[in-house]
Amino acid sequence: PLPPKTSLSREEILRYSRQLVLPELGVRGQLRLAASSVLVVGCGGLGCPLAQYLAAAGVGRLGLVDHDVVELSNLHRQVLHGEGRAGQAKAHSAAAALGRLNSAVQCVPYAEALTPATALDLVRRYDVVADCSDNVPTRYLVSDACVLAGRPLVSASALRLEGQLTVYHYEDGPCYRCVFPTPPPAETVTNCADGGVLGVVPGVLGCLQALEVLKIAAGLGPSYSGSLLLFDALTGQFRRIQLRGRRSDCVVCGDHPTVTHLQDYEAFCGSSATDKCRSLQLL
Amino acid sequence: PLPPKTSLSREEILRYSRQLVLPELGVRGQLRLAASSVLVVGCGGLGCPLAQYLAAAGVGRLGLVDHDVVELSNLHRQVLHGEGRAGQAKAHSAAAALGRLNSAVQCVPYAEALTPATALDLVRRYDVVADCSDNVPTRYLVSDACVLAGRPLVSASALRLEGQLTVYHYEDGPCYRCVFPTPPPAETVTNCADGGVLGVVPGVLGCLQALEVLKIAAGLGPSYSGSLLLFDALTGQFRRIQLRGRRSDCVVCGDHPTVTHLQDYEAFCGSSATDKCRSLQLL
Amino acid sequence: LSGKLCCWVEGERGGAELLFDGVKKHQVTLPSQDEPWDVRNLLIWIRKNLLKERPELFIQGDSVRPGILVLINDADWELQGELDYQLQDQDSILFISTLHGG
Amino acid sequence: LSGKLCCWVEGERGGAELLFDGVKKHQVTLPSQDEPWDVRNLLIWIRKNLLKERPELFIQGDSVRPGILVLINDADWELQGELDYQLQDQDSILFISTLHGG
Ligand SMILES: [Zn+2]
Ligand SMILES: [Zn+2]
Repeated sequence: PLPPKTSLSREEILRYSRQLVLPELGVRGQLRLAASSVLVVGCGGLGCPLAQYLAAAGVGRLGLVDHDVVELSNLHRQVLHGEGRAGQAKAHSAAAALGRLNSAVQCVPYAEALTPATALDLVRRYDVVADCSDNVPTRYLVSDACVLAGRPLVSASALRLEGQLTVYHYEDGPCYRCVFPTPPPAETVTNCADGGVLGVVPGVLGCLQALEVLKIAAGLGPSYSGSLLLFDALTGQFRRIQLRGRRSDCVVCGDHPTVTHLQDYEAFCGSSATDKCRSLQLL
Repeated sequence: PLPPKTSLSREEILRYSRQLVLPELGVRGQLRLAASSVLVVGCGGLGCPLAQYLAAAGVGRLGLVDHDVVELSNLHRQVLHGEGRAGQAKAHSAAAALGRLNSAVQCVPYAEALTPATALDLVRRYDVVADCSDNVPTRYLVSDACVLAGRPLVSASALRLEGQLTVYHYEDGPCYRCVFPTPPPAETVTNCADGGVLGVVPGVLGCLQALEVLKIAAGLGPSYSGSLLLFDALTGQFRRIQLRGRRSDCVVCGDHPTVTHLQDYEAFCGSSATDKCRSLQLL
Repeated sequence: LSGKLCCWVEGERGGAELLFDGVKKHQVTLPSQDEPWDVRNLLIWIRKNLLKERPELFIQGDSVRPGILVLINDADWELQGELDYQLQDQDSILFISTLHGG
Repeated sequence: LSGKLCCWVEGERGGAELLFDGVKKHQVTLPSQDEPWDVRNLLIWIRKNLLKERPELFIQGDSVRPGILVLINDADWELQGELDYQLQDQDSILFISTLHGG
């Protein structure tokens, strides 16, 4: 976490004037944003628009985690990376693009996979975590690390023409394990490489995810703790559904947790966090 | 309009592979996108994310209209422009950024205001129009030009913590004048400079607007013709309301139109299309 | 004589809500009167009872000012007779001010 | 003996819908039976009547497979007794498969 910030410079007042004038945010909210740090797990289809709007809004520090390199087939949805970045680490490419947009934001690239050995330490260094990852083991890893470190987690996902968004472990809300105590059978999980995704669908979800992060960081509170937003891009329909609350018998956030250290999530899920060749199934 | 495209190169197949695999789009939809042209009216908070995702998706040609130059106070929401572009025309800055993302897209910057003298000619050169403007006279001008030229219009707006989206003049749907036959009193209109706007709100709306444009261009049809999407960023709520249909007595798209040429929209609305000093009011 | 009516009068946040004393959704009980309650009467009632200040930002003549959309149960009032629509118990009337910012 | 029940069984597009023969929303009439219809019985009925192929992508044991959320009238079934929830006429049961892509 960053030290508190007590005043805005003349340049900051000018730069953020259009949001400072909002009574819901104001100078107080802007100071909170500037003193806040966000860990972005995944600099792909969700992470690109999310990081873009967090940097634009003046969040103090952004940690950018991605072990992957930019490929041509990413560019239909991963809009921070340009053609000239092909072959570079996504974390570095994203940091460079964000620096052009707002040089005052500290961008810290981590060009490596998030692992059980590193995740807890990393999550502890940030105030809010955005799960923009693309696989099941990482989603359990990020959630467990957020519970153990006591950090709120804003989670989004997108596939084909659909997207989902929710907030985990915010105040008394559920964590990922409360809602999904058991991982799905590996053969039922479809990734974007196999199932495809229309690029603007993670665009919509990444922006909504950024909005939830900004509201948490500015002290306004999120809208989707304990509920799930479903988006169907073909019909343009949004639907909000009510999730369960925190489970007192949850193995990680419950009253008597048995998961007190990070585990081997690839073994737990029966699939790899980095392998691109997962099997294609209907759902 | 561009000539039809009949096949994809190996590089295009690789680049767009994640959306080609979608049965709703497929090679046929991608060929349609590549042969389509979109006029983006306004390269600000809505136009930036919209143009970004249209270019990423492989739309053939993007016309970028904006008479304004990049200012520091734009950057909290106008994410295509970087700090280094301050003072440059937004149309040129946007074209340069889009070229880095997808060099195959033809970006045509028009660093000038859309006027009654130029609008019809310009609109006729494109297949779909996106209204990303920020003032009432331009909204009437764009809509009338789309009706006279027979082009569908995807319209979005954002202010403070709210956004609206709809599609005008698509097949038998209403035009802007069907819904708003009389302009609002000038003193009731708030602009982003006065009312403020959280940057990610036009981000969400611009992405949804891009999605509607892509569905029209790919032949899937829009979701919001004749209906209006309302978004409240503070509560995260989306709401869809049913608009009227086309009015047979509409002065421009009705059965006996009296508006057959573009007019003086600043006089009609009693306000300026380019002046930043409009009066602040509650609504 | 027509009985009492309960309706919901709603202004969306940031817009008409501000005119309605900062409350987004008002539950409104309309008194009995000789003629049925229609939207024309409701606007007069709103002007008298809800609009705390600057009614000209909301009302123009006997209708709403241009730029405000009126939704009766989430559908455009133009589909339902506009000012002449006769209110039913539990109807929801939503006023939306159009945004123009980009 | 409990009477016939009408329910809506829905799989969201791209997910469970595909298992339900490509139809997003099924209106389902459940026959009279001795015991009340609960979600446990409904899953057996769905397996027999709606799942055209690969039921293992949907069912595991006597419940849905991990990764599928069950919503009864748009709220998590965990709030309502899960398998033991007794269906009411016109209930809507929605199956959502979680997405993991980014
Ligand atoms: Zn938990
Ligand atoms: Zn019309």
